[in-house]
Amino acid sequence: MRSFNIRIGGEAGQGLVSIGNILLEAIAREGWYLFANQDYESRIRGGHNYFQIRLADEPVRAIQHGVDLLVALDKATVNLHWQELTQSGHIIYDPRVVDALPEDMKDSGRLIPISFEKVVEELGQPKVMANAVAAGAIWALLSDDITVLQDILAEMFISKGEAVVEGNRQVAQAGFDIVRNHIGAEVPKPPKPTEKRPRMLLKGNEALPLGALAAGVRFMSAYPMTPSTGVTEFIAGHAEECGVVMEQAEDEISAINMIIGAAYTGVRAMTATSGGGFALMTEALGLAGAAEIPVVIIDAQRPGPSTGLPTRTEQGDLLYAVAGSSGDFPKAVLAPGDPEEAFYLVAHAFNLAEEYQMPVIVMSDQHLADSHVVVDLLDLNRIEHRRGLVAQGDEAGPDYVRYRFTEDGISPRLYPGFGEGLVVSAGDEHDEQGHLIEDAETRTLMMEKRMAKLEKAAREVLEPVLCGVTEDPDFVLIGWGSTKGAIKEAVEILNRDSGRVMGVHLPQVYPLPQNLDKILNLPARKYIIESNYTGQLERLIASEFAWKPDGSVRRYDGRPMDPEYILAKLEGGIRRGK
Amino acid sequence: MRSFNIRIGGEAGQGLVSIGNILLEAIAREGWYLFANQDYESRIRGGHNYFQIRLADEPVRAIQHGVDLLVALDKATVNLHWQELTQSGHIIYDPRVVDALPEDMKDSGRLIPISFEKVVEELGQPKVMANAVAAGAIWALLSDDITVLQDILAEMFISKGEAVVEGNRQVAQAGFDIVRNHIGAEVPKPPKPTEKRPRMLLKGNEALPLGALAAGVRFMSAYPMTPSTGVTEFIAGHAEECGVVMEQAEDEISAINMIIGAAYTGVRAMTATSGGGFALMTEALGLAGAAEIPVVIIDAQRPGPSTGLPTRTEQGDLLYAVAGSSGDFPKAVLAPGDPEEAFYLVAHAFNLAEEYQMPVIVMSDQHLADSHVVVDLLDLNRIEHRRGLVAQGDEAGPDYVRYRFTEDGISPRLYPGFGEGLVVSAGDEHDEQGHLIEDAETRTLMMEKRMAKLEKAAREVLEPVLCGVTEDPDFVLIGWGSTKGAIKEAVEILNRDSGRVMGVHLPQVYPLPQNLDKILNLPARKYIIESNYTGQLERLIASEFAWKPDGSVRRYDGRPMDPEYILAKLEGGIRRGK
Amino acid sequence: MANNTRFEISRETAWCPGCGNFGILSGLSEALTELGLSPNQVLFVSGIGQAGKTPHYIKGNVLNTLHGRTLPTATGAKLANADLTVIAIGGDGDGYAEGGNHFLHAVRKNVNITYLVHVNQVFGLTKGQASPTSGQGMVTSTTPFGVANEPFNAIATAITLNGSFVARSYAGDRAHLVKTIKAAVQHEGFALVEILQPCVTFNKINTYQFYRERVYDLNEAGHDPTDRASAWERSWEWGDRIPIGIFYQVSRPTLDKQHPALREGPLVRREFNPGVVQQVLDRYIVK
Amino acid sequence: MANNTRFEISRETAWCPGCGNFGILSGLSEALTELGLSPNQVLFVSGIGQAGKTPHYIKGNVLNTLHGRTLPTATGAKLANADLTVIAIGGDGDGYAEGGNHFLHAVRKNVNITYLVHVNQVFGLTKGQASPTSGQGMVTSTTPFGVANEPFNAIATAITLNGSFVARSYAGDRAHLVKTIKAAVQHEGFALVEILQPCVTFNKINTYQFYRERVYDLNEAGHDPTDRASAWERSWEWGDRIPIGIFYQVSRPTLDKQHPALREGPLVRREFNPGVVQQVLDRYIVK
Ligand SMILES: Cc1ncc(C[n+]2csc(CCOP(=O)(O)OP(=O)(O)O)c2C)c(N)n1
Ligand SMILES: Cc1ncc(C[n+]2csc(CCOP(=O)(O)OP(=O)(O)O)c2C)c(N)n1
Ligand code: SF4
Ligand code: SF4
Ligand SMILES: [Mg+2]
Ligand SMILES: [Mg+2]
Repeated sequence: MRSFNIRIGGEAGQGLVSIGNILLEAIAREGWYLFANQDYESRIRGGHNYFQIRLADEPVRAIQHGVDLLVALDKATVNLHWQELTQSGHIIYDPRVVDALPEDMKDSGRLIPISFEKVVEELGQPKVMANAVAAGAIWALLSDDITVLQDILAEMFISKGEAVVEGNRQVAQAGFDIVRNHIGAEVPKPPKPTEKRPRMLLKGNEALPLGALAAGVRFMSAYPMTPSTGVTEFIAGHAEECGVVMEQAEDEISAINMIIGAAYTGVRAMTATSGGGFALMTEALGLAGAAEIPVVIIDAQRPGPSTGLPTRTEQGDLLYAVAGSSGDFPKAVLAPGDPEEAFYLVAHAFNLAEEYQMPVIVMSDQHLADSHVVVDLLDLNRIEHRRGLVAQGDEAGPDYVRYRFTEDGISPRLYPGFGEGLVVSAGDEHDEQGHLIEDAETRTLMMEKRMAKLEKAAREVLEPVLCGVTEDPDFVLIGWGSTKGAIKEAVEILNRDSGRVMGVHLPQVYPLPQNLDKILNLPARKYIIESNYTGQLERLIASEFAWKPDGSVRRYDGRPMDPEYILAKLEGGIRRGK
Repeated sequence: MRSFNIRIGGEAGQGLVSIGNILLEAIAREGWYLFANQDYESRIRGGHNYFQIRLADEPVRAIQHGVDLLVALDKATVNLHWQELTQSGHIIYDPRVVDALPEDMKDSGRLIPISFEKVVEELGQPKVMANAVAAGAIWALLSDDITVLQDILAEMFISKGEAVVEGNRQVAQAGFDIVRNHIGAEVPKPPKPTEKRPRMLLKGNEALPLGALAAGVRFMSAYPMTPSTGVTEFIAGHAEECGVVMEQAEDEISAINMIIGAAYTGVRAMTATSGGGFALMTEALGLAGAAEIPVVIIDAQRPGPSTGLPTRTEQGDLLYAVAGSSGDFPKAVLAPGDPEEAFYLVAHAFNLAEEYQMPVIVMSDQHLADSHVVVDLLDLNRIEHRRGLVAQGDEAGPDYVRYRFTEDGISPRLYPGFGEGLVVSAGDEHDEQGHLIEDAETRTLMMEKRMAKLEKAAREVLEPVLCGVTEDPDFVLIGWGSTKGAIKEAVEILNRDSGRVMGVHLPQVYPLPQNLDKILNLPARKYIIESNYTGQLERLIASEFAWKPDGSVRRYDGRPMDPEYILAKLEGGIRRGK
Repeated sequence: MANNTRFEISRETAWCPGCGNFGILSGLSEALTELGLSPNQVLFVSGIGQAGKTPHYIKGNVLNTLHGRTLPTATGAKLANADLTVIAIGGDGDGYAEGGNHFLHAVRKNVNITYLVHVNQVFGLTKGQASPTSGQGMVTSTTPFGVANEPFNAIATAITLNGSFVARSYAGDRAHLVKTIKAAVQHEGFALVEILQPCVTFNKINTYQFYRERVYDLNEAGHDPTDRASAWERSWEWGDRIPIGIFYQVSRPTLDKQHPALREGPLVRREFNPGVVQQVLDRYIVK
Repeated sequence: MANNTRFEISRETAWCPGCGNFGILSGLSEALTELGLSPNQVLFVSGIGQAGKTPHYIKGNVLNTLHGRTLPTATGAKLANADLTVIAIGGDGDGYAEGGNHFLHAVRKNVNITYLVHVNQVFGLTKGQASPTSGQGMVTSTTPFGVANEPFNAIATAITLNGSFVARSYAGDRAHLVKTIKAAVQHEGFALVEILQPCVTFNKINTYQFYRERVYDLNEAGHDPTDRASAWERSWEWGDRIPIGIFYQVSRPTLDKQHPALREGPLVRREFNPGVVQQVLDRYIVK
């Protein structure tokens, strides 16, 4: 894979995201693959943020360290990032705001000054168009042809009238030309893939709610919390079109209880939150478990403990999600590794929830939520709607009992009002009818009924996703969630060096796949890679399989896992240890 | 050990607890040891409850199955319990309410009819005195001398005047005499211990708050929730005397945040709750972890999931307490096994909390909370007040920073207003000063600072408490919390059969003692005994030590663990398997 | 009353003999029967507490949830299936202590449900601790020095939040109770009915006799429930005379009217439309 | 103002240029300085949000807690150490959405603290979603069809709960702000000061200009803050004219007065008394 890494840095409010989005679209249309991530602070204006796009000639799912093009909208960008420039890396900077420049680059011809606002001013256009100048300038390093970019600007601004479109095109062209004049046409452009399949461009916080819409979600309630808010806003924005109710709750407790109320009546219902909000939901998680009400909860993790780093990433809620709420009850925890998987897993979560009548938690995190990728078309036809056991005919009649004892613990649901039967559900311990009990016998049976569902669910867990050398590997790297792409690329790099390394991604972390022990017992050195301090996946696997890995890579600085970080930490393990 | 088991059954509101308490006191004064537990429903009147007292000639810490004396205040008592009578067991029953009686006992002389209310009526006393009749009647099977009982009645009612005292004594005597006439004096009385040391009689929900008072707790806030309410009410009841503020909160979220506010200022502060309330506290648990504020939380477990069985017992919150809240942070989880240990461990919890500036959770449960025992005198002198590192002199001056980096991660606290320095605390990630940060470096350092405290705490964990055969055992039974007494007695019974069994009780379950592996690796068959479905201690140990036991006993019907239950479940394991 | 059997059930209750909840239970059955509803159209949602057990003793669909979470659960159910008549039931602790925030916001949202609050001025199920409605000075196990806080006046608060139906009734006045519950269920919007409920075990102050001597029908006394300021003023009357009846009623848009997705009927009846979702997905296809 | 330096700090803020929070920050510094307080006697407690960051930009002790939990934390701190001047600071989302229940009960409890609520009608930090005070019809990312709920009138609610000091001020009126904060801090009891705070980024409706044209001092206009009913009436004024000032003030016992343990001074200064505890323990000795 050959890739090219663009990092655009500036203050919040300077339009990083706008510039980034224009470029993402253009890059994707040109046929490249890409992975784009966002690094931002918990504030609305100022500070230092960046938007980073890595484009490649093959599908790419992770960030890289070296920067091929640094675009500086503020001073801090140059200071903070220039040392990460590759040998041939360029800096586009605004001389009006950037004063100090790296000495050793001064005469390299790789410093490209361009004052975006001045360009706009000179062309008599309004300041806001500076973003288009920047996009044009950047594009000059990617392609000889600015048409795609111009098309996108036209589409974006057509609703504002022809003049705005024309202005944007003009300033973009100017930016393009200035850079071209500076670097000349001979600067090598990143190679494009030969084949151009139909593809989609989207980020986690689009894929997750799209999965829910594809699953026919009908009701959502949530309280905003970074980095889950995008899911909530997406559903709200598509509520009318897709026939969904998104009700903003007064707090997370209300949100989860609202969806429990909705799900009880028979609709698919979900919420989305992050650590602190998830904490407030755990009491009701137990209610969903006890009363056997199917709900889907997206927990978009960010670094804790407590409020932590609200806009950064971590995988620190795993054990919390697994142990969440008092007592034992069936639940499932899924861990999509990229937007594509997120789409299918959210849809799967609704099936699991309804088939087993239990809560299902989907673990997202800031890195998954905010990162864009180019993927194959998401296929609606691959999504089944398995609504689980619902009482039919006589079953739904006056003798209906909600918690009928069955062999696999699954009792037919009835949607209240859909039959003559009455649907009595309770979070206290109850009998088959749903009424409160005190005796040990019914308690035991009801507990065993619920846990039988978990045992069944444990036999139908999503299989681990393997990559790299899957036959007789010497090394195995195991991860879950958003580290998937970084682990995969690390495996590829190692295998390029003629290593025999297998990567294992767990899309479902609870219950764990029962056949995971096959992998755990391979005669190979095994490492767990995850973004938290205490090694939560490691502890979870150990608790189930009484097993320890040979080593681990744990990141807890709030930044996303990346292949180079993994390789550096493994240095001496895999590379030397072999 | 020779013991005698009295079970008094009736409806809620019939005065079971009053009769029980009179007897407890009398039994203890007579020199016996005792263990008394309560079985009650989640309602105020009616239903079926019982109060059970096992008295013995040696210290006793568990319930037994066989009933030596069944006292029936309602019909249900006879029907539900008579089959548990021992060969020589008696039934005292009220013929006005109990109609059906066990056929095979009819002519045994072991059925003792006595209508408590009629006795009272005939003596021209008010109905409420029926309790004293019952107490007198029961006493007739325990002792030839009613003096102790009479003394207690006098002490209890002296505040109501001489007439009430006299009435109670009179009706108690009548109850005593009726039974005596029925059974004759030759019925063998349970043996008393020869030696009579100074002792205390108390239950978990007294020992826990007494431990807090002994630790100098100054502030408590809580929201009532069975089975923790007793702790709250106890502190409220002693607030004036002991100089404590107990503020009833509007909800559990408020309760824990209030104590965080109080603890921040420098007082020892605590709360008490149960599963659902604990759930609501987990967000703030993380705050206490992040902001390094010492608080003590008593989680009195009851069977979940969700509201479950509010008045019953279970050990289902262990993993929840350990994993509680998002992200990784230091905390400790203690698990007292009986009221005596509860007293010392709660005091210890405050020391741990302040020395490590972290939240400490004490796991109680309904069985521990509501069970009475006779123990050696609780010794206030054994309780140290280790307040942890507090800034002194210049340190507390204007340059004071709250989160100073130190080798062991412990930064000196300052109580706001106690020095010129300012105390800046935050639940967001912060720098040494306590102000909010975004950078990876400070994040990493601050995370490592906090976790260093946990690593230090892990080296100072409370040792496992061993019993039975501690050298080269063939079998090891491991437990935590309120199962301690039951496991100990099971071990004793097995060793009586010339078994070589060791019992292990873990007073601290998080962090686990690092040398636990010595026990785990003993060449013996190891079993984990706990009151939950999924084997939470087992999973916790496995997650730390990658270890599995040879078998386990798990109880999840809401009833307390007892020696006979353990033995029955182990049957074929220890007994036959040997 | 043969009429009443449609909602009556013969299950044994877990309440104390003489508890005010019995009056509420039978008044509720009667009101619903008189409204011509059938049990499978009605959903009772409750939290945890003595009042929260009510749904188990009446015929109907039941969702017995968590302490304090009665209102959001009921709101979710109603938004998902507006065909159901949703009746939320809870204690004063459930509704005003643990659930206080939901109370505030449910009133604001004006979701079309009925909310019955059994006001017994104590936490009954946990054995008599002070609740937000406890009178000042009341001594309980958690307030040994007497309740100090200002009692929570839910009627005044609901009026302040522009609650669209705000009423009070009394467990001991069957006719009034039935009448009030009927009006509440028929009201379009959030209908709060506080019911004064003697707790014979833990509340020795607010007894049947206490209320018998004090309650009067404020509507019969000429109060105009469309006058908000006067309703607010009236809500402070708590002494020798205690008003029951409808304090305030106003017509304002209900929550479901705000959601375009509900225009075509209950969500729970809505079929999945793959075409629409495909359309959304297609927007992410790279040109 | 040299005077002001006692509480001023030169730390860079994370707020947008022009944000109403700047005015509040400097008004607060000035008020505290004028009151003659020194920073180590003052404790600022805040939750999470843009408003919640305020304590980091002023000199004093700081307890920056969770979103919505400002009030219980401040209550606990004040009960433990009444020597501290406790100022709770939060956004309208923090205080009225996530923290709504604590708001209700803190007012009832009448704990002796000052509570500053920065009312910007949005969730600022999470990028502009509706808050409980958003005007009806306001379109945000989570309310694409416009806010439907009745806006939460905290002033009216606090008056209804018999809040002992209920005031409103405006970030753009420095003199009024300083005066109001000073009165609030001096008040014995729970003092609510709502501060109208333009959010220049997300709220295009309630701007500086909007307020400049509308606010007037209701005390200057002759309002009597001891008249509760008139205060409640006045709190509904929100249109061409928006009142600022003290709506309601009443003297009632503060929370700390209810706890006998506080009679001898702050808890945090109280020494451990083993004799008393031994006395309690001794009651459990078997005779
Ligand atoms: C989260 C949580 N906190 C506390 C409890 C314990 N609890 C059960 S009922 C109750 C109070 C009941 O009072 P109220 O709501 O007034 O109902 P009542 O019994 O008086 O009818 C409490 C505190 C609980 N079940 N869940
Ligand atoms: C439990 C929890 N839920 C949600 C959030 C996310 N969050 C942070 S600030 C905020 C709202 C801020 O609004 P407001 O309190 O009005 O403060 P403002 O930023 O407007 O000053 C939210 C929802 C959180 N931090 N914690
Ligand atoms: S305790 Fe009170 S509220 Fe509960 S059932 Fe008994 S009388 Fe009714
Ligand atoms: S987003 Fe609004 S409230 Fe937040 S700092 Fe900017 S202007 Fe102020
Ligand atoms: Mg009540
Ligand atoms: Mg706000």
